[in-house]
Amino acid sequence: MKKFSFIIVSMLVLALFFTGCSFSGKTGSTQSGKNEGKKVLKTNNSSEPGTLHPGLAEGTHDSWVINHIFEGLTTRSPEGKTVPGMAESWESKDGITWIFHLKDNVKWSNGEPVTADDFEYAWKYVLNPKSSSYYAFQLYYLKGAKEYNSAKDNLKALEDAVGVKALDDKTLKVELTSPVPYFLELTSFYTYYPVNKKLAESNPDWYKSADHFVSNGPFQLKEWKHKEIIKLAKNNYYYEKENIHLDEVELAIITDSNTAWQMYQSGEFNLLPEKSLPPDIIGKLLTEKNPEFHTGPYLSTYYLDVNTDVKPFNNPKIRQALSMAMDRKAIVTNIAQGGQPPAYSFIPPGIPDVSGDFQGNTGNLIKEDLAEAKRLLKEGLAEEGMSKVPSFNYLYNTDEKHKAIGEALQEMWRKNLGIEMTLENVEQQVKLDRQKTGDYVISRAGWVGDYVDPMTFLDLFITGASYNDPNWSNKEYDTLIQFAQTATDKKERMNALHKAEKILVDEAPIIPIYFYTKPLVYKESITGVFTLINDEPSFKYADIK
Amino acid sequence: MLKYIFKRFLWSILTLWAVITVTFMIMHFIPGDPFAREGTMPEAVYKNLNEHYHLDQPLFIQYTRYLTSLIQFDFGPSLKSNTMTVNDFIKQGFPVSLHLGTQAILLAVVLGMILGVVAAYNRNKWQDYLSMILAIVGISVPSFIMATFLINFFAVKWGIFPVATWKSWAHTVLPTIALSMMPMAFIARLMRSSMLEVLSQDYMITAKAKGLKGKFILIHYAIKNAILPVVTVLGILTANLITGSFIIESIFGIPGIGELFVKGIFNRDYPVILGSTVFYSMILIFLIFIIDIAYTWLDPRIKVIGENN
Amino acid sequence: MYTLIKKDEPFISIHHLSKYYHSGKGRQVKAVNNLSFDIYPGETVGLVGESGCGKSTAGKTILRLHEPTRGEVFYKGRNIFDLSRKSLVGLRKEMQIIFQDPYSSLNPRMTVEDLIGEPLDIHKTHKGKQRKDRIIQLLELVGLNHDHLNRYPHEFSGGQRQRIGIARALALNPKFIVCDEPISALDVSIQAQIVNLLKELQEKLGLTYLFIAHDLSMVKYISDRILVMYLGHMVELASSEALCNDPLHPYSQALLSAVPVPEPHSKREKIELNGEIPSPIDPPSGCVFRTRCKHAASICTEKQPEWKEVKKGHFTACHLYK
Amino acid sequence: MESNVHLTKDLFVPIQDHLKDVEKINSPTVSFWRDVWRRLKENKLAMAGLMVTLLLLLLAAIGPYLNGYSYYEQDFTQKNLTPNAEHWFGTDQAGRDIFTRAWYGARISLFIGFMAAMIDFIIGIFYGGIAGLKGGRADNVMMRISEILYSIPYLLMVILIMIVLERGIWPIIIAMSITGWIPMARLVRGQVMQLKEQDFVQAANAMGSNTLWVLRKHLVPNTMGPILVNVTLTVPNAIFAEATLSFLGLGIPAPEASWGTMVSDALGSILIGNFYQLAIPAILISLTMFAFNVLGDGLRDALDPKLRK
Repeated sequence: MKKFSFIIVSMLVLALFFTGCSFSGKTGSTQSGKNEGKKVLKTNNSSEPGTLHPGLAEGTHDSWVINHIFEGLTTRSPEGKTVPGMAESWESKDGITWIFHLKDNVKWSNGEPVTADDFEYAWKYVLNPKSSSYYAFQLYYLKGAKEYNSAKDNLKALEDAVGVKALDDKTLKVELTSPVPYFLELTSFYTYYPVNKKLAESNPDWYKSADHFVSNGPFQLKEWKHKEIIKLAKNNYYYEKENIHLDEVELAIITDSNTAWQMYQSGEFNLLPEKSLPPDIIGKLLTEKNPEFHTGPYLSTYYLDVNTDVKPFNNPKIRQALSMAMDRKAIVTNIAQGGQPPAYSFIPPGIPDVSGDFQGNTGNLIKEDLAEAKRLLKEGLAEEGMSKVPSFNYLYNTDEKHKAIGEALQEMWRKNLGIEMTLENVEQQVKLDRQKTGDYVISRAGWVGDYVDPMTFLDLFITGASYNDPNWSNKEYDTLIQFAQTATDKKERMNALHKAEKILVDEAPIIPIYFYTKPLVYKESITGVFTLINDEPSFKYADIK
Repeated sequence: MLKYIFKRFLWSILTLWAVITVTFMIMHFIPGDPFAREGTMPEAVYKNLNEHYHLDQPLFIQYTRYLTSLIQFDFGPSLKSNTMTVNDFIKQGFPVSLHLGTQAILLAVVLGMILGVVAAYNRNKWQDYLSMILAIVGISVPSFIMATFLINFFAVKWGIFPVATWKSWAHTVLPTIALSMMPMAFIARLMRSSMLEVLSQDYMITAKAKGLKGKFILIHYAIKNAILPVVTVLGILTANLITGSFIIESIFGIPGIGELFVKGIFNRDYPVILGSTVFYSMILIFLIFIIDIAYTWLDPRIKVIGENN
Repeated sequence: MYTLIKKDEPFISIHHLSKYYHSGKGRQVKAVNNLSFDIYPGETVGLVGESGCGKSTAGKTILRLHEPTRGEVFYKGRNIFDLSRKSLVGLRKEMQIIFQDPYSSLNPRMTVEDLIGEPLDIHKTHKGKQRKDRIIQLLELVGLNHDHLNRYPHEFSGGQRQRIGIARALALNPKFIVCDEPISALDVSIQAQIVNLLKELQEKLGLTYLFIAHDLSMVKYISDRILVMYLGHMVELASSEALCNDPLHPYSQALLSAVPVPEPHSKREKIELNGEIPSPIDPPSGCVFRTRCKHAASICTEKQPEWKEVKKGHFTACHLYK
Repeated sequence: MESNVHLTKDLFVPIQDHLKDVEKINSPTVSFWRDVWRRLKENKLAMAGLMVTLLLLLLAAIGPYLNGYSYYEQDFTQKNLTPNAEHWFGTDQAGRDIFTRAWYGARISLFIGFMAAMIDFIIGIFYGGIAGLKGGRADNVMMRISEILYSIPYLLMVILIMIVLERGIWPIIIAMSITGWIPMARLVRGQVMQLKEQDFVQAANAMGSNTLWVLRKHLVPNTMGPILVNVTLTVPNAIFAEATLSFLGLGIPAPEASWGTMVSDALGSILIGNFYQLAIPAILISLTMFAFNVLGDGLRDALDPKLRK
């Protein structure tokens, strides 16, 4: 027994020893939004950012933070308009060559001025093949960018050939390969953010910790405890600092949305984005019209990919039948629960048309009609020489909501069309792999627009495109998209895009289910939070009363 | 003794090597590309990423590369993080998981043994039933339910402990309880059963007959002999607990290394998979070694010295 | 009744048998050292020595329950250590063992029927009713009866358990039995019963025994010859009578003096052995007994005494006898 | 005879009848299994466990047909109903009947639990038994192999198995068994190492038995106590392992139900107050565990002849 007590005692000593060193900082702050009179926004980033370097970032777990600490040539107003950011003004005659003039008073968080050089440096850094930046292709609109990014050698010459040049400290010249209607909006995207050249050249690891981090946005990085918390503080060198009311922002890293919600309830958070909200809670808050609950449109569609290489799904009638024989409203109200509009077309609302809203002008392209669905199924099967649809797999990446939607579709098609479908859930990486190689029949998919234009949705499905997982091909569609890519007349362009969307939805290589929304909760004491339709909520102008 | 340790050490190296090799092969065999993304992925970007992490090289070269850097205790970069290497992840996460795991195993061992001994000694009395019902509750409730339940009541409803995160000792209480329930129940039941075994053995009856006084001595002797099965499972239990639980750590928002493994696998983050595997193996091998030594210490019969009469 | 030397060929012949163990720290424990003697058919050889002297190891090694470090054991002209696994199984029928501790030598979870039936099952000699008859026959042979068939060992007294052990050893009609201190765990009155039973069986079944014990008191009544061991070494071998009446080796003398004497007028004085028995890991140089021997001289430190026949059929290893 | 003989000849006479009677045992003799059953019956708790087990098995067999709903049919107008006359256990988020799903899930969970326990049991006993018995080098090699297997990331192997063998119930069972047997093997090994020094094992050797015989007749029966306890714990472990895999999205394919998937599906329902959705599968799991544990304990005691009265 002595021996055993010895073990216990030594383990105890060990445990006490660890207790001393496993907590990495001071204890938590008080539960109200204000510490010592400071206005602190406390929220959850769900997962640890892979990086806070704007040129290397990808995905919202990086960009939500980056968007608040950096700013590009342009930025977007709470109304969604592209407005001057670091640049004061710009000019372009042909839409190919652009000249940007920087504001006089823009500074880095260390007080140094933001220069055109910083932009040139940052963009070329992204395009440097050695940086292995995933979002480098967002800069492919620049002249010589793709060539430089794909190069193996002769890098210096190719770098110099890239269409971005600092004419002087305050003037940046950008050359594109062709006119891009949404280029100005792109300059507000994080891959286009500047980087402090002097700092980056003297300290290549500047972005790896909060110690040397320098940024130019409304906030600056104050503390980064990996996998625990990211603390931002107001950047006093920001040109618009009088409109920034928050003193600090804390972004915790809590993966589990149930836990995050409970922390919100107990006052440890005062704002939570959709990712940190359990779906059941969203449904509950929405139905009880909770005043802390906010939601708005999101530039994103939930849809299904149908593999057009698999019989009988190569037949458009079969695909149409599937699309018609479901109850989108039931899915939205019972499963998605976030007040999402059912999608009877592909492009989500929120994109301006020549006049009005693009989706609003499109109207409903799909009519849910059981009798018609049955008729189409019968016809389609006859055309393919089959008597019934053979049992097939529905592929989805593991997630409670995707599973519930899969189960609902399975039931609807079984009841309505007598089709037997089994559900197969795989990890995200496996799903992507199998979609790429065409090893699936029907698979769930989703797409968030990169910019506010129908093109970000429609160019996915031109023949041979890398995300054209249905492997669908339509000449007329390709021609229309090609036309819209270079068309200068806005009306003709939008017309072509409307036509293309109709072809896509009629042919049904993809079956839209619903348009996403962006739910958000925050305490009633918070004001000034806004959410752009293709971005996470912004607390740039937020205030706490 | 030194020779024995040295031999075990060589064995451990061999074991580690085998684990690395098999893991490396399985890892590359299962489908899923670490750089696959939804949406556009131009050829050049894909190539740059692969080149940067040397994934374009033949597998064997990657393998030898990995082993060479491993010898220098370099677990390599993470494919998903530009800021932290695998070493950084372990360095930051392990003290946390170790702290939580040590607390949990201590609680489990102490409470489990007490419950087991009390139950065995008061066989078929209320103490027995009570401890076994506690133990059964412990194994009947999965840790994620237990965690949700604890948070719901102790944090949200009654506000006794904080909901989540890792900031002070009070923050460790709920996750420690949630984590220790299962091993506690396991140890309690194992202890009860081997205690009963021992108590019914002739020498215990003899001891009783000889009038060895009081429960204390009896239990003292019995525990000493009943503890072996518990010690046997302790190695693996401890290794599992101190290398972190994905579920507990993600529910309680604890920055340990539990999620490293799971996330690494789901992201196909090869260096993270290998790094966490190697790290876990090292811990496991070390603990099993300790347990084996404890074994000979606790039970001299296991030594192969001399004859038995 | 006692013949000193049988004219027959030796039944079992042990040549230079040694058994060393490795202790944890790379050292050796010489449990049995260079043991050589013969056992003749129908005789009982007593093997005597203090606890830890290697006698039990010797007995088990002779049966190849342990693999020897060195040496041979010839049975029917064949070295049993050369036997294949298969032929060894056959040999098991002829050579058996009775264990010291009747508590631990019987599987607590087997009934008497299964315990005694086990050797029959292993060798598949008897089946069904035949098996049961044989078991009952064996039970009766050792003084138990069929009422006991479905009992478990813990329901029996020590003596009864040892009877079960004996019945089990007899099941396959062995020729040779190593009795490994079969009585030392029993009460004195029961000891006599068991010794009696063993003698009876020997006569009835023509068995040969190697009878291991830690003192002479009981051994001398059952044994024809007695071999005394000390710290893994043979120190004396003689007929039971010769050894008891005229022990040559100082150690044998000490052992004999420890046997309680009922008669108050006995002249024999008790010889106390000084000190502890040395560790077999680090045995004394020369004569292993010298550290406790009152006759110890310088030669005893330097040279290991030879094994020699001092009188006819009376061997010893001691420098006192040239 | 000599004068110093203290044992007189009259001691060496055949055992006398009156002496035989002294040691006679009076309770009636019954066959082993009947005896086990008799002792089990006396243990009320164990019988309760047996009854519950049988009831669960019965309901798993007929439960899904009792109220006319299927486990997969959805009716969104009937979702999230608390238990009522129509839906005895209420309905889930998709309006499916929880009663039917619970018993359909019972089939799957119990099957997974039983199969996994059985596979672990068989492999564990053989592997651990042989390692413990052979000892030395064989033991060393076998234990190292098990360590290697234990160190290879479990999840990686699960994913590999799921990919090689289509989704379904068997890949889950295999995935669970692939390392599940190791703790059992280690336990058996530890016990065997203790037991093999016992004389009755040597006695069996002396009779000419082979390894398998010794294992089957002597070692396994004598390690049954801890092993049975371990088996009764393997069943819940397997049911939970399936739940954990469900938690990670690697459980049985939807819309099939297991208790594990039902629990993990309902985890969020606590937050919106639908406590019964979580409670029903959780209670069923706990009930199963309770039944198994008390039955396991009862069996252990009933099989132990030392406790025979």
